[in-house]
Amino acid sequence: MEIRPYGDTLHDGAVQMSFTLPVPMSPEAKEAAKQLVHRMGFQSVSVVHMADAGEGFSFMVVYAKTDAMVDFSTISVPQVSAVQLSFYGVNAYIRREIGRKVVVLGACTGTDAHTVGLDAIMNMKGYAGEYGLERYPEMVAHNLGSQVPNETLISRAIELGADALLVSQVVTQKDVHIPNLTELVELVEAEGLRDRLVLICGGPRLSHELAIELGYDAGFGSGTLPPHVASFIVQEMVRRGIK
Amino acid sequence: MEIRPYGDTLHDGAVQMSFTLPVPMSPEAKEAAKQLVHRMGFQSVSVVHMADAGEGFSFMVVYAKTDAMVDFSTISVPQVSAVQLSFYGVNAYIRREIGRKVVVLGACTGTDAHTVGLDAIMNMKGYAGEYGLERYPEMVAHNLGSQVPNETLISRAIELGADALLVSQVVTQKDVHIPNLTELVELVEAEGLRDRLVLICGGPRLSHELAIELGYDAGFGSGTLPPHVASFIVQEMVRRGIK
Amino acid sequence: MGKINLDEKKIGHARSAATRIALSLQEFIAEHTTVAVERTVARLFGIDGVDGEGVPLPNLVVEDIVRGGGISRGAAYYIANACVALGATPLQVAVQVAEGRLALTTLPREQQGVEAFIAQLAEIALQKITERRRQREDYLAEHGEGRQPYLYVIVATGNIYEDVTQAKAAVRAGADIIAVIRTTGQSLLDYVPYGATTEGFGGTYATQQNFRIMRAALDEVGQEHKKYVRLVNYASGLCMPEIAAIGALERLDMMLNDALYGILFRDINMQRTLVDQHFSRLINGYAGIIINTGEDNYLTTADAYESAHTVLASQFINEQLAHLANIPDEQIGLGHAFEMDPDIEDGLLLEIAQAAMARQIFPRAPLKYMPPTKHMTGNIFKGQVMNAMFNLTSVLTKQGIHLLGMMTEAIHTPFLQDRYLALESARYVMNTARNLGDEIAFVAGGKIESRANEVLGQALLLLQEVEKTGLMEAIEAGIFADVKRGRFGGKGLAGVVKKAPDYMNPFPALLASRHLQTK
Amino acid sequence: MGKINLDEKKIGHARSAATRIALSLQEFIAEHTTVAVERTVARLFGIDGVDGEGVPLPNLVVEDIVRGGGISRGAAYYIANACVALGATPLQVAVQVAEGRLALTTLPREQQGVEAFIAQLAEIALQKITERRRQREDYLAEHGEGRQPYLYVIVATGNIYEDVTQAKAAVRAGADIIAVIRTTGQSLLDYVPYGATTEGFGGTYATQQNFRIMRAALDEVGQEHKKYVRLVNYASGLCMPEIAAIGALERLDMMLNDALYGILFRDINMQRTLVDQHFSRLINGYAGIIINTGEDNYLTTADAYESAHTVLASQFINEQLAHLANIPDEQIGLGHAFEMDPDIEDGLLLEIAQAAMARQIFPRAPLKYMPPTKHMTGNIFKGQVMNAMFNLTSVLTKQGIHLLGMMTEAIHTPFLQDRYLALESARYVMNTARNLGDEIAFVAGGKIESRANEVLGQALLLLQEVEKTGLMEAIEAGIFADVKRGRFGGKGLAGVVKKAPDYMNPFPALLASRHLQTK
Ligand code: B12
Ligand code: B12
Ligand SMILES: Cc1ncc(COP(=O)(O)O)c(C=O)c1O
Ligand SMILES: Cc1ncc(COP(=O)(O)O)c(C=O)c1O
Repeated sequence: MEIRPYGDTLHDGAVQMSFTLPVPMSPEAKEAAKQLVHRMGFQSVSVVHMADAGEGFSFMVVYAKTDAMVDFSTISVPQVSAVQLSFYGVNAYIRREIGRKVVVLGACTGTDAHTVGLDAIMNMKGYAGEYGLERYPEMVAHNLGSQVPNETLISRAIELGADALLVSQVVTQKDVHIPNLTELVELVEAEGLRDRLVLICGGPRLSHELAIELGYDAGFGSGTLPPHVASFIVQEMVRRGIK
Repeated sequence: MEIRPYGDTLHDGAVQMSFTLPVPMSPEAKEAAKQLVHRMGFQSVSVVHMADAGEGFSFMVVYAKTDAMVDFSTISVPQVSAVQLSFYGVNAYIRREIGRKVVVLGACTGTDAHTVGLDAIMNMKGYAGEYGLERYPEMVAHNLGSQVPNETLISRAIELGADALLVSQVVTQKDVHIPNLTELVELVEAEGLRDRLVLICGGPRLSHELAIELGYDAGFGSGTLPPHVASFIVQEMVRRGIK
Repeated sequence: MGKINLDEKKIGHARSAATRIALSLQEFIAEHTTVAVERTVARLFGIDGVDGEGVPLPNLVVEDIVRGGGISRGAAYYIANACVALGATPLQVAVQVAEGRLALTTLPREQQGVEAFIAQLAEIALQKITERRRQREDYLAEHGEGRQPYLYVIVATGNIYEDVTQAKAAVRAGADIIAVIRTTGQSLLDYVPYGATTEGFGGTYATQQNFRIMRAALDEVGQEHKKYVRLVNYASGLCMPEIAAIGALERLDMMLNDALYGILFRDINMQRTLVDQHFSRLINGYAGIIINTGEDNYLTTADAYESAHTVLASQFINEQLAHLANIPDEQIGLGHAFEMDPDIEDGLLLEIAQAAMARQIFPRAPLKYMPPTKHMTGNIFKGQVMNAMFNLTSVLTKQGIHLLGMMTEAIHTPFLQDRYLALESARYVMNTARNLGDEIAFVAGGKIESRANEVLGQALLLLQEVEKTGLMEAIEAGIFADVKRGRFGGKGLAGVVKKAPDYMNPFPALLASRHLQTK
Repeated sequence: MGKINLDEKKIGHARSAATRIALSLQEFIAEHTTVAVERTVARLFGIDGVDGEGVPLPNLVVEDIVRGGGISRGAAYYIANACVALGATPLQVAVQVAEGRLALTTLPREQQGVEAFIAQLAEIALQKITERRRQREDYLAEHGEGRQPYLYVIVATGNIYEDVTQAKAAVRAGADIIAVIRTTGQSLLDYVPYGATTEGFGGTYATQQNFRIMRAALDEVGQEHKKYVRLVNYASGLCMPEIAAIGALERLDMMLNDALYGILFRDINMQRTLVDQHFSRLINGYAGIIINTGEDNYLTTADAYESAHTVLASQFINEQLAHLANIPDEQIGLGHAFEMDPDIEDGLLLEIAQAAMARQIFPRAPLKYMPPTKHMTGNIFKGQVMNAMFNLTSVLTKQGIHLLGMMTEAIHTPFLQDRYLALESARYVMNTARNLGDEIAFVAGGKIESRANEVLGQALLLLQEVEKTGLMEAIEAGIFADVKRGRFGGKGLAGVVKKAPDYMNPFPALLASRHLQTK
């Protein structure tokens, strides 16, 4: 099934756009905006608003129609492969399949100080009505908080016998999270811990796809709830025979 | 000079977009949005928001970076070629160069009932601090109002000995204005009046470029003021020797 | 609320001036009928359908009577007369007329039983309308009236099926009311198009079939969401009463109904449309349909600051004209709008003053509040904020019918996403400020109160002037919307007919005398 | 305004509890210094620059003194001592230390004239600061103070030159205040980076050179637009007083200055940063720099409804701590924020209550009001509306320093167009609602008033509790922002030093005793 954006008629391809051009507001700037959007492959390009954004910049609002289509039937999204269990389900699963407490370590690494997301997953009080991992009777959850260097996280993981590492990265400006996340995987591998650890990262601009690409077992984005993460950890442990 | 959209770094190509897809909200819909924007030639595509817009539609907000550039030095915009005169300037010009009153007829043609734009140009009281053409002592301006059939406009033009016709078209949905504007030119030509008339159209979605394409002498869009129009009329008359 | 300290005496004077204006107009109206009124009678008698060329049967029937010189006696008489004479139904009679086999005015007159037959046909018509009204009341009893301000959005794709998709999506996003905008130019047609239509410009044809399709769709999605979704269309125009009748038969819930709109913005002849309006309002009132008046439009051609009082004056007149058509306050959706120049310092205070004043002067009317339109530009991001201020003002001053502003107002009729975003924004603002109106008071003698009293005072002066000259004369002088219209200008004058002494139309008396109970 | 009927007695009690809390903390502060304080003294004595490895000279000097075991006597003494001994300037001394040619603690002590020399160096430093302050006052005299709420936007490209472009564009679009956000992590550096920088993440390094570059750019664009554009940077962090000093020398106008922010959100040791804070505030106060406190941040980790009173309690404490650092009310930009869950019914009423209450309790403070951030999502169109409600609340309740919300808050640090659109929207809202605050009153005993009194009551109880336990203990118990921090945990504890009886620092006494006149 080929699909295309929809404004008020099926397949009309209607798209709203806005951007700034590094030239002063002028009829030429407007025309440049139009041509630019044409070059992106749009039709019926209409620059509906132009404003002087100051300092030799002009701001444009554009409506246009794209010819681009995607075949929706071919879309497949790599998804975290775990049966979705509840709080009770996860704990029962651990008792049944693992038979000991699962040790989980979380941290906002590098210079990241955004703990709210990780806390939402880990803290007792939980998030959006779901208890956090600290509340799971069959888990031992340690939240190391913010700005934790990768080295510290690993040494603490060894010390506490962690089964899973939960890494949060919220600041993604200029892709600052990529080298930091990569470094952790490299360090884990260098320590020979990769096989024994479930490696998870999360944050609003992260996706499962990116996580896999960087060598993690799973990645969680906006809207994640604690049981999503817990379900994955325990099933991944069993799948990989981490006992 | 090659230019490209600007977010926070020169040539970063940052563009904001939003559109609706005719598929229900789902991870696949989000992925489809991403792929679609990739197909439009964007990089670093980030679907920052997805919402259920109801009835099997999903709404997307996207930020992405385009590689497209335009060479700003090659941009040229067809522009109304007239020296910009003031109210006083126009009247003096008429007295000096034409030596008789210039007769102007305006109408919102077809089914268009949006008179505000045309009134802004023609009415006594004017618009944004500029007198309308009815106030110009050297002009005789007739505003026929709304929903005027092209035939009526032409017969009144003959009757009143018009030098210029001002046609307003505000409703442009499904390009309804194009056949209507085209018809007027054809009728004017059929009547053999084309040489004796300055033909002008205007409206918020019209451009000078489009007007020329449709066979008009000039087109005026948003933000037009009465003296812009008056300046063009009188200079065009002199250029073409309409006396 | 009732928080602004308004000069109650002035309100009283203004209302009585408006009553006298309406009454004096009513004299003229009572003496006239129009081709549209007569076509409406034909429709109510069950005449529907089109001939081979697509001309509606009601038009053919009325044209036949006009041709035969009988129109001043009214279509009701000739149709019933033919039925009695031929032992046929009105529809059968109409088909014969359409096929050129019958000229109604040529049949023998003054037969026995015609009057009784007319009464019978009228009764059947009113029963159908009553039944629709009952259906609505049942739905409302089931789901409740819903909370005001009602969120009202338009669909305007030109294609009724695409409209249905968009309307359902809107309801799922929180819309309470769906209006199907008419195609540009329909109001100038002197007939009502027929059947399901898919080709309109900037709107979709108002046809009985289209009404039916949308009604069914909204009932369906409403059931799912456990609410009654109100449907709106437009009566104003050359077919005012006919569309009112169709709306009554297809259970519309609100109709834009304002002769002044047609006069000023569509250049429809004032005599014609004022007569049409009265009959259309009688039908709307009886059907339990809320009328929406068009004062908001004045502020698109006139300045909202300078002309605020013309809106109020017109509301007073429209209220009284509606009362004369037996419409209760609860069905009078008086229009006004948030159209102040966004660059005015304290513009929001002026808007609040106007909206709160209207709320207070017309306490039971479900005020129809229009968003900023004129000052909207292609800057959708600023437009979104202007609409937010409008949403806030509406919930603050407890408006009834809240038309959602679209950030793309200056660009195109709404895309699905425009409507979605508008609804989301309105839901947010109205929820976060839900009871703000009850929690603040306007400072006595302050800017808001002074402005409201200023506007009231100017409106009173204007009404007193109109009372002196008469409404038609005032329109000729251009007091509303900065537009002047002549009494004998505009479209549709030819369709105005002075009633003969033996003129007959069963409906006005029936519609006006029986007042349906809302449960 | 003063419109909410607040319990004045409770306000009085709360303020005196806060005074006692501040005073008891002050005892601890008075006994300690830190490496950052001593580096600040070095900077004020004119020591600036870096060695071959990029290590700042103030760090090398203080490390040298620490190494020599002399830090409890204070850097002032050792630097001046060396100057007198070597007949050199502080900078020359520092260069020698940097080159490893000199160990300050090894020079002969107790020389004649050291104290006088210290006094002289201090005098020179204060003169420089005074001169900057005078410059600001001249500008303000020329262009006026401007109208509150001041529109405050951030630039955060990471590159100071790109920041300049964006800042100038923002001023042209109506910004009154420009804040250059620091690169992520800078607050944990125990030194101040040097020179012009072009590589930061989510912000730009705070360096003296960067301050200078931006200051010049804003003066330039300000002249063009005939206004004084205020410049902001951050003092909080491990270099709190150093950056305050640099800010004073480069004519910054406001500084984020709050030890609690560093403790709670940066895990900086509380002893360290509370001591640093006091000295930094003395400098800010003297320089005429408005401090901005960070209570708004609490609502990013704690719930805005539940924890509203912690914001107020913290404001009371911050006010008193600022007074102890000789900062007049007019320079105390207490922070708070519009962070209520947008889905709460009547959330706007709660926000108005909180903002109006703060305005009333701290009538002369230029309150710093933060926009919604936590509940902002990728839905920029809804975000734009949430920001509009915030803008409205701000102008309604007469806030002082208004941080503009960006519709892209949840996505990226602002693009040029985000800032442009935010400014446009704020200008519109604040203009259209300019005097609304004076035109409405809150209903007595209503939701707004009750909420304000509820929050005040809770804040008083909390302050009384904190007074009992002490502030540091309260932080250990996690009363602010739902975050617990230990007295001996966090970064920078090693840099805390108990003052020796012969500790010497000329600045506190001078800064606190002389109060510059604003014209
Ligand atoms: C709160 C906040 C702060 C607080 C943080 C307090 C704290 N202790 O966390 C304070 C004020 C300290 C702060 C500071 C800064 N912030 Co900040 N901040 C935010 C804000 C407003 C909200 C973040 C938040 O709490 N979201 C709510 C949580 C619940 O959502 P979440 O993080 O997405 O988490 C969910 C999922 O992503 C997932 N998840 C997240 N982590 C993990 C980890 C694992 C293992 C798993 C499984 C799942 C998971 O599950 C969570 C629950 O569903 C955002 C803007 C916004 N609205 O998003 C900016 C934002 C994140 N901050 C930003 C920046 C730049 C900064 C600063 C550098 C400068 C500044 N602009 O102030 C500083 C320095 C911080 C640093 N070095 O890290 C930028 C980042 C830009 C980018 N894309 O890189 C943002 C987007 C704001 C902006 N537009 O500039 N910030
Ligand atoms: C006011 C208004 C009305 C009023 C018109 C009153 C009147 N007597 O003019 C009323 C209420 C009657 C009305 C009705 C309808 N309208 Co209307 N209306 C508007 C509105 C809000 C403002 C238009 C306006 O007055 N602008 C101010 C003037 C000064 O600007 P302007 O027209 O651009 O004129 C300037 C220039 O363009 C130029 N110019 C214009 N004409 C000419 C002519 C010449 C010769 C020259 C030289 C220059 C020139 O100079 C002017 C001064 O600078 C717009 C939305 C918007 N904000 O733009 C919708 C809008 C134009 N309407 C629209 C529609 C669809 C309708 C309706 C069909 C249904 C409906 N949605 O209500 C009906 C039917 C009207 C019809 N058949 O024409 C659509 C059109 C969509 C499209 N692109 O096709 C719009 C965009 C709204 C929308 N988003 O749906 N409308
Ligand atoms: C009262 C009233 N009637 C009718 C209309 C629309 O009529 P038309 O379909 O003629 O554009 C409006 C438009 O806003 C209106 O306000
Ligand atoms: C009081 C205060 N200080 C400092 C900062 C920022 O500090 P950093 O540069 O450490 O992120 C903030 C951030 O909002 C703050 O509120």
